Amino acid sequence: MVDKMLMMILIPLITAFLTTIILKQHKVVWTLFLAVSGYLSYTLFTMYGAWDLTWSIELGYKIFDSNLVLSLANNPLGWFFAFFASVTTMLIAMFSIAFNDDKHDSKTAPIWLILIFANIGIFFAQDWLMFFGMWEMMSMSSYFMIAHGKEIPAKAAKFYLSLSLVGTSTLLLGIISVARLSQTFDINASIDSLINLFATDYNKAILYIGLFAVTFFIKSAVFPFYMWPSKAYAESPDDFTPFLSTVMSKYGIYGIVLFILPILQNADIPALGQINEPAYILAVLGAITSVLGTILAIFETDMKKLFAYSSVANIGYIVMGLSTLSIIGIQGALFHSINHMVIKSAIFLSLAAVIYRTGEREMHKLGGLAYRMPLTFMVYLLGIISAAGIPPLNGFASKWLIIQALMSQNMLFVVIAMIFASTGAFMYLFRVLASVFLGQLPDKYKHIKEAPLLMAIPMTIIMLLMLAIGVLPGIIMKPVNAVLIGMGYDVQEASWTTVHSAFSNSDLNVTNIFYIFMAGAAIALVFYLFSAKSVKVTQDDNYTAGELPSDWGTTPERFNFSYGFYQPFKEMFNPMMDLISFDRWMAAFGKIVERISNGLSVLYTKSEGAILMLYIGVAILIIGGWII
Amino acid sequence: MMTVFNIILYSLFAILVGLIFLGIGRKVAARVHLRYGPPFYQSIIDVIKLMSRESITHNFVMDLGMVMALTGLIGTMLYIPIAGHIAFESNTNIIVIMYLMAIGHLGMAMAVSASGNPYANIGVSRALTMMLGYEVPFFTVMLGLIIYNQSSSVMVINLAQAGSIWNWNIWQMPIGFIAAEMALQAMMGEKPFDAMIAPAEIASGPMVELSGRYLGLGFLTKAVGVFVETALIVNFFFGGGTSVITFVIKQLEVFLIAVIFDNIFPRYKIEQAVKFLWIFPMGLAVIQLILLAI
Amino acid sequence: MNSSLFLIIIPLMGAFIALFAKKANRLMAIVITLFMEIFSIIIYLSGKLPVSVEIGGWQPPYGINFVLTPLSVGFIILINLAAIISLFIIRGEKSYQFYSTYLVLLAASNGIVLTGDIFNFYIFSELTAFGITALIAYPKDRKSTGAAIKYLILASTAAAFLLIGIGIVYKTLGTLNIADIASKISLLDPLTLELIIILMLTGIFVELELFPFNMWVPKAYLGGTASVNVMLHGMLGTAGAYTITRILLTMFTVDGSGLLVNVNIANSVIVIALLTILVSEIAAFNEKKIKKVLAFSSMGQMGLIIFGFMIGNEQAIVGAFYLVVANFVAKTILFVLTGEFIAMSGSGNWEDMKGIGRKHPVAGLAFVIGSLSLMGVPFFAGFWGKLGLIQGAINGSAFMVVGIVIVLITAIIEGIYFLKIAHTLFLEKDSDREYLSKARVHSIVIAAILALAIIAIGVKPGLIESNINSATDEILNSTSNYIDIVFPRR
Amino acid sequence: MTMLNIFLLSSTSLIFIGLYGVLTRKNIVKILLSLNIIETGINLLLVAFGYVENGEVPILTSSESLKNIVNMVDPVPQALVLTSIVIGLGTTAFALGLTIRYYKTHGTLSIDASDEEEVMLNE
Repeated sequence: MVDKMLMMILIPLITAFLTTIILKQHKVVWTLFLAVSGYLSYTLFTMYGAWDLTWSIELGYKIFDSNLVLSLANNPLGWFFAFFASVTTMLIAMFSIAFNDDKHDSKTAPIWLILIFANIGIFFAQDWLMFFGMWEMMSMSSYFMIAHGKEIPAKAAKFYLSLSLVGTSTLLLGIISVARLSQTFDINASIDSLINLFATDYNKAILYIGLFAVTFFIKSAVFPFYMWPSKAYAESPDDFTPFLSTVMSKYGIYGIVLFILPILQNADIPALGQINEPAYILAVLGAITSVLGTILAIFETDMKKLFAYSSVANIGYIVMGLSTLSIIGIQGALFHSINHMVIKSAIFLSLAAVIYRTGEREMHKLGGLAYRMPLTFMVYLLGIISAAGIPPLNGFASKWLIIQALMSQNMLFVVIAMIFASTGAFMYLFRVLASVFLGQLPDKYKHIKEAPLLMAIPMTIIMLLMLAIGVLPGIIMKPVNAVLIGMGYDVQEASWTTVHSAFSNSDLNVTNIFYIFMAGAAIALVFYLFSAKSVKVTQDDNYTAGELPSDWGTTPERFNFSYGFYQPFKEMFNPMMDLISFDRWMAAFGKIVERISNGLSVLYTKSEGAILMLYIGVAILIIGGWII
Repeated sequence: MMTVFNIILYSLFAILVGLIFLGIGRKVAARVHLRYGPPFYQSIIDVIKLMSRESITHNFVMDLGMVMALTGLIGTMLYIPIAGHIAFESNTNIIVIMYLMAIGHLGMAMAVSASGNPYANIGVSRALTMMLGYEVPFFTVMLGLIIYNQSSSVMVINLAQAGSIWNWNIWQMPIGFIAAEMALQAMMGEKPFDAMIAPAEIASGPMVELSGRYLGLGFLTKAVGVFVETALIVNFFFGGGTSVITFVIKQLEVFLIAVIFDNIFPRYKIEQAVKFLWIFPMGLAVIQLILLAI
Repeated sequence: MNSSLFLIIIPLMGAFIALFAKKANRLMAIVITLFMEIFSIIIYLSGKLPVSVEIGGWQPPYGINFVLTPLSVGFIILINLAAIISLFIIRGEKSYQFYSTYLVLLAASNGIVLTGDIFNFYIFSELTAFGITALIAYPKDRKSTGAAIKYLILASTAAAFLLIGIGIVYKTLGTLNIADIASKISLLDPLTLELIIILMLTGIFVELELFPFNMWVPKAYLGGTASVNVMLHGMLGTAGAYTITRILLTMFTVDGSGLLVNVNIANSVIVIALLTILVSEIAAFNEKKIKKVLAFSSMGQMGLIIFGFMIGNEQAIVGAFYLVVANFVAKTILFVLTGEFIAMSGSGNWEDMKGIGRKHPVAGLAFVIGSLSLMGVPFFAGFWGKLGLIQGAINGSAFMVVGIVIVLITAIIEGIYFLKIAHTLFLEKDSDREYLSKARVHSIVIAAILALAIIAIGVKPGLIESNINSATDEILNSTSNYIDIVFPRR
Repeated sequence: MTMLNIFLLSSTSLIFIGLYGVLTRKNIVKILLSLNIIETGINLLLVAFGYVENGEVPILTSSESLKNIVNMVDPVPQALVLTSIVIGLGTTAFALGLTIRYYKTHGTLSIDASDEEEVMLNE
């Protein structure tokens, strides 16, 4: 019997090469892609509980006086992320078949498959070298994925790439430092040795953790690396953006849960409040991330950029949840990770459907699409209700858990940040709803059709999924708790309907909320149905204070409020945002490097300097031999 | 079966009380203006009238949104204990209440936005900005309560104030109460925080395209909203109530304070309002929180 | 093993014959190089290594000798491989001068590696300088002539330094044999030693492309044709890497430690290596001419290799050897493909190479693989070098850790510009640009084979591990592995 | 001052004159001349290294001459110098050939001439 683990990483890889050959047959290629992701989902499903499944290869490279072994192992945490990532990928893949038609084909299936290969590798890596290798593969392939052979996306991808490379460099440094400590690349051993290091050399241990943290923060876009998603998400292929937002933003989270969390929990670190100092830093970073993500999302006019920042904000929630170091918080964070996968795939897929039909990303140029694409609208609506954390949909329970955990750890100001962010979420979520789906339908979109069937199917599935998880949080909470039990935490098996918190008398029956909501809906419907009928009028038939748009020198089409939706808000925050724009700093830094680069290049073209430089070199050697 | 009956009863009660509050509010406002004012049941008559008139709709989203708005607020109301009674067995979690309330706002916003009228959109944009302004201080105050009682259940907070009048949280945390009152003013959309409605400026904002049944549903939503918001304050700071009557009277008291302030203040611009909310109520709430944490 | 002389004699004879072989000269060059490659592989596998070949029957230190060790023959194999590749990708050169000069260059670069005598080393390195200068100047245009003459002046000046150093060595130690010098080096007084090291390092650093001795490099790469670039990088660069191991790590080291006898000089060499990495990668960052980008990257890789060798512990040297191999293969791919791309697009700017990767996906993919290997991405050959280097450095002093940080920072810059270029290949072609020609199949095949080699080594570094371990062992224990070979009777 | 010291002094000064010339001259022919001066200096230096005051010719004609072996001039540097002269000649000839080409392509003998186009392309 062929090794399951090996097959899981080989099949995407082989398919990647296969698809390269038949790249022009886009239907076949993307169907193959769907098949692979379906296969992975199925295999992962069967792998649940088989925690002794491993695969390893000896490389014949000696390190620490023993042969280097790369190994993959099935583990609860990795399985958890990998499984839900695969399911999400499968749904996106179904969407991709329809999306990548003659006009929209991005020809990226092979790279995406490599990305999936790296995805499995990251989640199941048993040693740091495997982890690092897969991490690099992921970074590089996602660069090509985002750039996808177009010029403007390539610029955005360059920004992403530079940050990725910073991340991989620090990760490598961290891995080698920690591996030197534990004399092995094994992840669990390195956790133990870092915990021991905290007892002897606190600062060094923090430095090592910091090296890892920078990498994870970059990949998950935690402050101060919150800028890249808005560029990368916006410019990547529209059907890839959901993957980027749902799956790829979780790598950093996975890394934190896998590596940083056990250390912070078990190491002997002086406490600060109910948690410890590094955890507090984590919490504050999470809080800043979500607040900044929210504010920047409110500023945005491009809908993909807006949701990129929304993803950033959500990552902030997850990080806050993790930083509590409590079981409730970790539950909430893991739960929210999955919820975020579902929600963002719903939102980005519906946006992709809109872009597929209209080819437009700027929100104020759209409008009224709900009347032409009702299903897409419903998917988006349920998506934002979830994203805003409104019951009875799925985003609520996880947010609730995180808030409860933060409150029970007395992290009050972090809670306030979280509340700010999730209230701010209404603003930007509604903004897209109002500008894209509601309001006046422009004339050129009068004849737009609903998204094709193959797109509608995955969107509907995701919609139902959101509802199902919202009503029965146990669908996710049961695996979450199984994972936590597998990781050695002391938790009970989750119930289907109820989520627990640390406070007294605050076990929340989520299913009941759904019932109550339905009851409320019934009562409201009664009022609605027993009132007099209404007549339908055209969309231009509006109250205009007795004047026509032409009276103001405008056209009916522009009789719409959607550009500069939150102008007053923007004016309030603009000065502050300008000040802390990491984007600008990085651009300035890039400019400096470019200038130095040009200067050096000129130095190399000037020939009269050659001999002089030779003498300078001799001088360096002489001075060096003398002084250093 | 009992639960279903309870739910219907509570909903109708809330709607009725809310509508009467609105009527009393109008009456009081008139008296402040030195007018006679309509009868206190005028709002009920208005709703019946509106419901029975023909109305115009732009598309299905309007219907969906208005129903969603009322749904959300009724759902919220069912989570709030009224004088220690609740419609069904729940732990009356504050966060659930806050988030459920949001669905009402979302539905309302969606409905009016679907009308395609720019005034409505401007109103919604202002309302959502304002929401960010008041939710944060309001929640900060609640956070203090939660930390104080080590529970996020309204019921628990309510019960903790039982007994003497001096157990009320208004005495325990007066600074927080003032902050909550200011936030409440904005939450109910009363002056000086009514930039989102601003009849003279943006033609009543969100309501501009509503007529007939939609405006009726809007009225009901508003009524339930008033009920919910005042009930929250009463539960948090006035020790709930021993009976439904005292509870409603306390609610009325809270409501009337808001109405009187509404009538003696001019209107803030939206950014001024948000700044105000983030400086004064927020500052007070934070001070309260720090005091509690120490 | 006297037959090892063929490695030098045959190409030299060929160089003369090429003057008369009219049309067959390319074929002859290929045959000779192929023969030499096969011959060196046979020597490598024969099991008779290591051995010292005394020429003319004179025993060292009086006579001249060749030293054939796994290390040197390994480098010979690489050099001849590069030579073959450079011959295959020649575009249009038919004249005898080219092939004649090429064969001299081949003989000289083999000689650099084989010789056990420091003065012969000087002669061979002068010869390579002539050879490569002539080849750079071969296109006869403004660019190449300027590059050639500048390189020649710089190389001659540097050679003067080398020669003075050799003279002082002879004056003080009375010998010119590398093994003999190595065994006596610690007898010298520190000041003389320092003087000798500085003079000789100046001589060899020019060919090693180290900053600030490397002002000639971008011009030379820009001036030369693609095949000359491969020679410059694959033959001269590889011979240069060998020079480090032999001159720095055998002649000037305390045996068994892998460290230079003079610690101060060792540190300043590390500083120079790091400066090279930093300067070259930053210079490449905003460079538009692809050949110059590759030239800068060559310099950077050379700095990296020297940094690895100078760290001096086992892991770092293993890493450095992996880097030598990986850099050799990856850069060869890039130079081969770059030659094709420039011919196709008719422009030296990488921004004009849009769409080539779409037209020739295999070539594009090979370019990407080469770039990834140079960046040190795992599962590509270059990673094992980088890993060993970092691991070795982190076990070293704080100074080395600073070096590692610099290396990692420059790896970021390198990654950005390489992938930027690699992605440009996959952009859509500008509609107003036409390709001047098609890429030649054999070039792409060569690139593809080398790319497969990169992946093979990357996934299974054990493939060349034993070779690299023996080479490392040879450096770390030079007494038993080198000096005792030359002087078995001592 | 011994003869050796004179040799050493003059050879070093020749080398430094040459190094200075290579650094400062712009004309290629002058640079090549400077290189030749360096070479001459080095050759002198090498010969000086093998120099023995009042030394004898290092030729062993008979067993008689073995007695004088201590007093013999070291022959190896002279062999080195011969080689070095040949190489120097080759370098000079080759470089002069290139210089002619340089003059043809650039129209000048100034070493700076070939830079403008590259600098311009780099902006």
